[in-house]
Amino acid sequence: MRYPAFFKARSAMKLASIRPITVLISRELAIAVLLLLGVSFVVFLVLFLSPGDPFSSLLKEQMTSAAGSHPGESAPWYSQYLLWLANITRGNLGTSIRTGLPVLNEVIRVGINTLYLTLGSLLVTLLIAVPIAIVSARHGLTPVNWVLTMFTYVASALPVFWLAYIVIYISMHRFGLFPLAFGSSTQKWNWLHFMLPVLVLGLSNGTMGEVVRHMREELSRVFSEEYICTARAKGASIWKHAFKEGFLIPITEIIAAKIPYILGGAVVVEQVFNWPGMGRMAWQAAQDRDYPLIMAITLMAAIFVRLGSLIHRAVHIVVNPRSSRE
Amino acid sequence: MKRYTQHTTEFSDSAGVPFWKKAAPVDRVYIGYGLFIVLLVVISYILGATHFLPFDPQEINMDLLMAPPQTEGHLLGTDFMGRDILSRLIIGIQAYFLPGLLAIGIALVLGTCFGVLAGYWGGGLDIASTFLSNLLNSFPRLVLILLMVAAFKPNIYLVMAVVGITSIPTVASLIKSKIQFLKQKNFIEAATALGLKNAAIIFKHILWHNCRSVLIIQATLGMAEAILIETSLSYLGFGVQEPTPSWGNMVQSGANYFMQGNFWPSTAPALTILLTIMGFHLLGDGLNNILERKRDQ
Amino acid sequence: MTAGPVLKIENLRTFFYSRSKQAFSRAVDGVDLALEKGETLGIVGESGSGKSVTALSVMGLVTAEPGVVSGKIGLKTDGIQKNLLQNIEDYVNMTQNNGRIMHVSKDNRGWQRHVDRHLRGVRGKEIAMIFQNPKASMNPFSSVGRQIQEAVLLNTSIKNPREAKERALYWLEQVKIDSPQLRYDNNPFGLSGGMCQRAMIAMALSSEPSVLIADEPTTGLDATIQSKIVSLLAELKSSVGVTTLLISHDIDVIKTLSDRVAVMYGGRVLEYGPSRDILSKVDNEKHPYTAALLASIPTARQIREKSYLQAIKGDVIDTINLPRGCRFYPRCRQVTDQIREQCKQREPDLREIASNQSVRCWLYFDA
Amino acid sequence: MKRLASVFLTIFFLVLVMMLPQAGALSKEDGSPDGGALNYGEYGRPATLDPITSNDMIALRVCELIFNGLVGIDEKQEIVDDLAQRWDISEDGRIYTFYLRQDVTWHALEGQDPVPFTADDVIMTYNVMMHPQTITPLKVRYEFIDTVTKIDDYTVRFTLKRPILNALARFSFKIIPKHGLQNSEFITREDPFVQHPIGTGPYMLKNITAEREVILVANENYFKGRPHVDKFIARPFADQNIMGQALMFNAIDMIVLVNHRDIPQLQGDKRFVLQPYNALSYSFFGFNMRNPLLADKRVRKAFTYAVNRKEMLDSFFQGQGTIISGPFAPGSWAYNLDVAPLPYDPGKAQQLLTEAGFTRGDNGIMEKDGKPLSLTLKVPIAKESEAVKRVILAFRNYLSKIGVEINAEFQEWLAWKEDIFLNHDFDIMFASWVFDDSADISSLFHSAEAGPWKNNFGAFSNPDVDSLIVESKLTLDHEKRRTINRKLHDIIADENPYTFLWTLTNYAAYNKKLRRVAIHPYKFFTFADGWFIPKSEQR
Repeated sequence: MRYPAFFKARSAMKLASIRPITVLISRELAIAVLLLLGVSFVVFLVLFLSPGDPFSSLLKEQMTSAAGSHPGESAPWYSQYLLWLANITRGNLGTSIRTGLPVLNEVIRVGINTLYLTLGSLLVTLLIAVPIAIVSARHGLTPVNWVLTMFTYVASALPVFWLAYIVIYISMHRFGLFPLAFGSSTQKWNWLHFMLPVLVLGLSNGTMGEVVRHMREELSRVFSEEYICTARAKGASIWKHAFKEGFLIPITEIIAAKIPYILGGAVVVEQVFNWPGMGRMAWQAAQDRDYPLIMAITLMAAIFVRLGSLIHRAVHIVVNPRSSRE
Repeated sequence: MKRYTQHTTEFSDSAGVPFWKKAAPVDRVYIGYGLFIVLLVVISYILGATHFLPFDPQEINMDLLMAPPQTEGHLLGTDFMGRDILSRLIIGIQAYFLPGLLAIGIALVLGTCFGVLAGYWGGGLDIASTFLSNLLNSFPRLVLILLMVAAFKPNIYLVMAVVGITSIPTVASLIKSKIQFLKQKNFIEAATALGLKNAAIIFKHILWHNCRSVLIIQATLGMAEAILIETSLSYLGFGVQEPTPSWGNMVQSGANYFMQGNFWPSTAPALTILLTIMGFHLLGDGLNNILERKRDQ
Repeated sequence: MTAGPVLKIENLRTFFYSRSKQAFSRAVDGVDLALEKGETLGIVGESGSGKSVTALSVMGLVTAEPGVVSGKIGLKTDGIQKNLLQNIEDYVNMTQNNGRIMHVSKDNRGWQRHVDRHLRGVRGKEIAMIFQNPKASMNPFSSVGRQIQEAVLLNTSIKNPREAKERALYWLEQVKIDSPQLRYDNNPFGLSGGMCQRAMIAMALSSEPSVLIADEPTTGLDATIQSKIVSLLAELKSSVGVTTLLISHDIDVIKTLSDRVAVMYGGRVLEYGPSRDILSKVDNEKHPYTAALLASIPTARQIREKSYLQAIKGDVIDTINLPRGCRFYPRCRQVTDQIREQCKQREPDLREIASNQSVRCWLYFDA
Repeated sequence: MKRLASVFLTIFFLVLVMMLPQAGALSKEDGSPDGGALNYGEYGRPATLDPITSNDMIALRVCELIFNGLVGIDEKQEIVDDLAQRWDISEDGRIYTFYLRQDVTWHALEGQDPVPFTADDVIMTYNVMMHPQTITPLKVRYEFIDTVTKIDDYTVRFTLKRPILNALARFSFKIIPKHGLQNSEFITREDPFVQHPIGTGPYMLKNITAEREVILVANENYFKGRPHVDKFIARPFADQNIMGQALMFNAIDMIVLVNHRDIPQLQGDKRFVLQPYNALSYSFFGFNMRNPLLADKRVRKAFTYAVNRKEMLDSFFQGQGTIISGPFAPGSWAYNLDVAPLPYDPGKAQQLLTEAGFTRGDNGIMEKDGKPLSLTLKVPIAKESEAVKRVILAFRNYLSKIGVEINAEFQEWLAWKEDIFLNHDFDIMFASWVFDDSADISSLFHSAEAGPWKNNFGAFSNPDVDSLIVESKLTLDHEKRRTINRKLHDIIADENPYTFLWTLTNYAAYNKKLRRVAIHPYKFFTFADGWFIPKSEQR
């Protein structure tokens, strides 16, 4: 009598509490797709407005077959864009002007390398910044963590390539190690080869000071929330209670917000450390005006950024049921 | 070890304490340092503009290439063309001044517009401006700059315009949250009830009285941003070009000799960058603490 | 078991430092209270009189600097007997001048660490607390049921999660939440304020504490819900019979629920005694402040006749710039010329004027 | 500078005039040990690896290892047989018949039998190269060929449109396999062959790693005998400073082009050999004679007088180079040693400007009819190459001393190319040319070559030069050409369409473990099959 009702109601509740989350996440996905569309449009626009008409060469075959006319002249911009977009969705990003290789494969290949670098250095940034933030949120600015905080400020104000040079110089002359991550097929693999670029970018991507500040503010705000007081009053661990709002959400927020900066820093670090990633390719492509390649790289970078913020939104939605009401 | 915090009672009337006295000592140090840096920047600008420099920054001395500091009156030595590093450092700030202002201007003006549209009117405008902000946020700044360099010609003003545009979302979201906060406090309803016009509310009461400090802080951070971006671009070859000195291209050209143990030509400008950016960041931080967060406890 | 109060607060001082004014605010300045087993002690007073800070000081929850600076809080229950402010002197350095505290320094971090260690086994287990603003006091990121379950697991002998859940459901039922199974999985934002407060009460009671501190349990709720919570508390008082320190600025709530009452003003207890005597009879044998408080409650007749409310004139005392004499003197309307000088110059002690009833006023005794 | 050279290299091939410092007959039965690997660093990565579509130096070097031509070149710069065993040249010099080697096979793909090399491959290579759909800088070079016919499987006949001097050397173009291409008519960069070339050479491509390292392994069946070093690995670097350090740190064994600023450091290091070779290219400042101010010969000459080339060469390049006075390789038959480079003489420069009607303006800048001598100098951005920056800055400095204002404008490479070659929007430009192997300067200074995307960007026009160029092209007599070229050199030095600077001595640096290294100036690896590493030093 009681239990059937209980179960029925419970399953109804479960449904009600789960459905909004899936709905919300799929909505976020839809927004991400829309944003990527927007990104592609901006990229298109930039190149469309650039002198030299890069699109006519890109869309030559499609245009002639579709419009049956001379490319680039009669086709209005929107049909050019739609054609280009249709090609992209079919996975056809064209071939690199410079190497003749299909752009998609190339960009995915280097994109993965850049992803390693980005995620690695994000981890480094967080591993350094978060403990400092936690300590200073909990105990206020003591001399020790003031020095540490200043250190993060210094790190984020350093020109990244200069730091990279210093690190290479030191690692060579002090530790007898040549820190090139890749391009070492004849050398024995050494994790330090991988670590140094990651470390340099992690330290000096210009975001560390801000990460410390953001984490510290969020944590101290959450620590002063009333529910933390309740948790203390009932003898529970305040870390456990502060974890979601004071730690999980800000961290995913930082990850989402800082990926663009780190990708930017990666352009420089990849040059110095000979890391075969997207940034290095972007630089080369910018020099060669390899339009298909630089478009693809920009799109790929945007995908990384959107993925980061998708993770953030998903965590936010899953952790914080309130947002389903918003 | 115990660390005692000192608190002294004061039985006097405490109403008229100026805001800098309310600031924590740390914040005062930050702001003091930041203002010192800003002062140095201004002084350098004036020195550069009036050509009151130890040496002519463009004067080439082929007999004195890469001289160490203190050689023949060159306090910081000379660079790869035998030019005086100190003079070039002093005049180097000019490379950032106008382009940086352009970036800051774009970011603040457009960011404020976006923020006001989203926060004040909300609804569809909010959705649209949030979308645009997210869109701009999707581009890694340096990659976007490389795209622009590929599409157009590399030019510091173009680059700084991109920097400004990509900073719009930050400013917009700050302004928006500020306005939403004011809305929560029924500030805007009250003002409307008083019969104030929208323009007056937005410009006078929201932007001037409540968002001023946010914008000032963003401006200081924007300058730091401009310097760092230019430095990275200089390394990639797309920064300010010779013979105009910029700190970025000075570090870059100096760094060519770094591996041979000739540290000074890159260290001097790199430290200048470091100290300046620290100054701007700390100034922003200190102002933020005083004006925004800790109004009072 | 030894007789005596379960909770005895002696000479509790809790200060705050205002950086902008560069001075102390003496939120609690020498409070003595005793809570007997089984009774409900009400603390009443205007906002800013130091009621809540007293409660937070007991729990060691004052985080602002310098916080608790002196005193003794004795807790004597079946399981535990200790001074909650043990060794406070080690952490505080006070210089006094003519009995006035001029300068305080405190190793607040050390003290906090000490308190957290010292009060393990007290917080939640022996003393549970209900806060005002129930919605903000529940963790918004966790379901109501799980928060209660956590309290059960932490503070009772039940270590089995399933049993703990059963117990949590039991308590949800006890506080009259309908369909507790449904509510169990709800997050605080999904509940109304009243519902939240019930859940808070359930959470506090589920730890089976010796002492319950209810800090403004009805503030921030709608009037109808207030009365429901009050009647729930009254019911629980008779059925569960937990020793309660009830804090409220609402005299009606105190009157309904408490056995004894302490009236606080400016960080001091001004009157202390059985609530029946102090809050119900209207006669002169009270502190002028209590009288004024009582007078400010609209009676049925006043409401009917739409006459003006009798608010207490003046502002609540600024605990930074304390007067030398009686703290209520600037607002007092019962000062006679005879004692005026005394009121101005010296602060009266809290003295017993009847059985169990103490008052801090020159009206009732001489210097 | 090197980059620029790499691009123009494909337009002008070289005269091989420099004697290489190391020589010695090689035979594969020389008893040198096999084994070991050679890692060499390159600044940048090759775009493609086939000999037809590639246009960068890096790819050219790799192609030298993978492919062979009909004829080759030995260390004495003499033409030797390669894929062709011998050849006949008809009396009138128009018909070249090549008799191919019959023991040559293409690099075998895994699990496949090696395909023999035949005349069809040669004919296809030529046809592909000349196909309109094929984009290759080689095309112009082979327009002198009229037809190619297959006599039999191992005999090919080329008929020339007209006899030209030194034609045999041009048959050194690399042959690609018929079975390798996706489309046997033409080749584009989208053909998989450009990334996975198959050749006949001493090394075959093993793979290109994810890091874009090109790994080449010894061809066991190489028709000249297996090369000694097992593996060649080309490593791309994106930062020259780091590349230099990589060598010092033994992360790589060889740098084909050492940055001049690293030379002092390497010179003192006993572990390495610094091997000089002539760059076979020259740097210059080119003037745009469309600008009326620069149309005056005296102004151009004044600029050359004003520049202290010796000082620049000594300060910026450690004196490693030769100052030149004309567009021919110094020491070659075409170079006129009687024409000495103009000396550094600011006084003379000043005087020439005055003669040309300039007077000093108020702000110290020379002016004529109120027009100040303020010129735009356009330079391509070369990341990290502060040598270019130095030359530009020094140039500005020298000219400012005679009252000429130079506004240096550094431009991104492609934008620069557009401005110089298409829009002609510049006053002075800085670049370098590779010497042409038959000392042909027609495309540089003939007045007909002044159009868009043509190489006479400065619109230099001189009837004498025009006629001399034509005359030189038509003659087959070497001595006569020599006289003509000496005359040309003289006129051009006098007309001064460029301020000729210098031809540099480049350095390769390699680890001492590598023995018997002979280096070809720009193809570099031509003799790499003879290099070896002693057993004890193989890793």
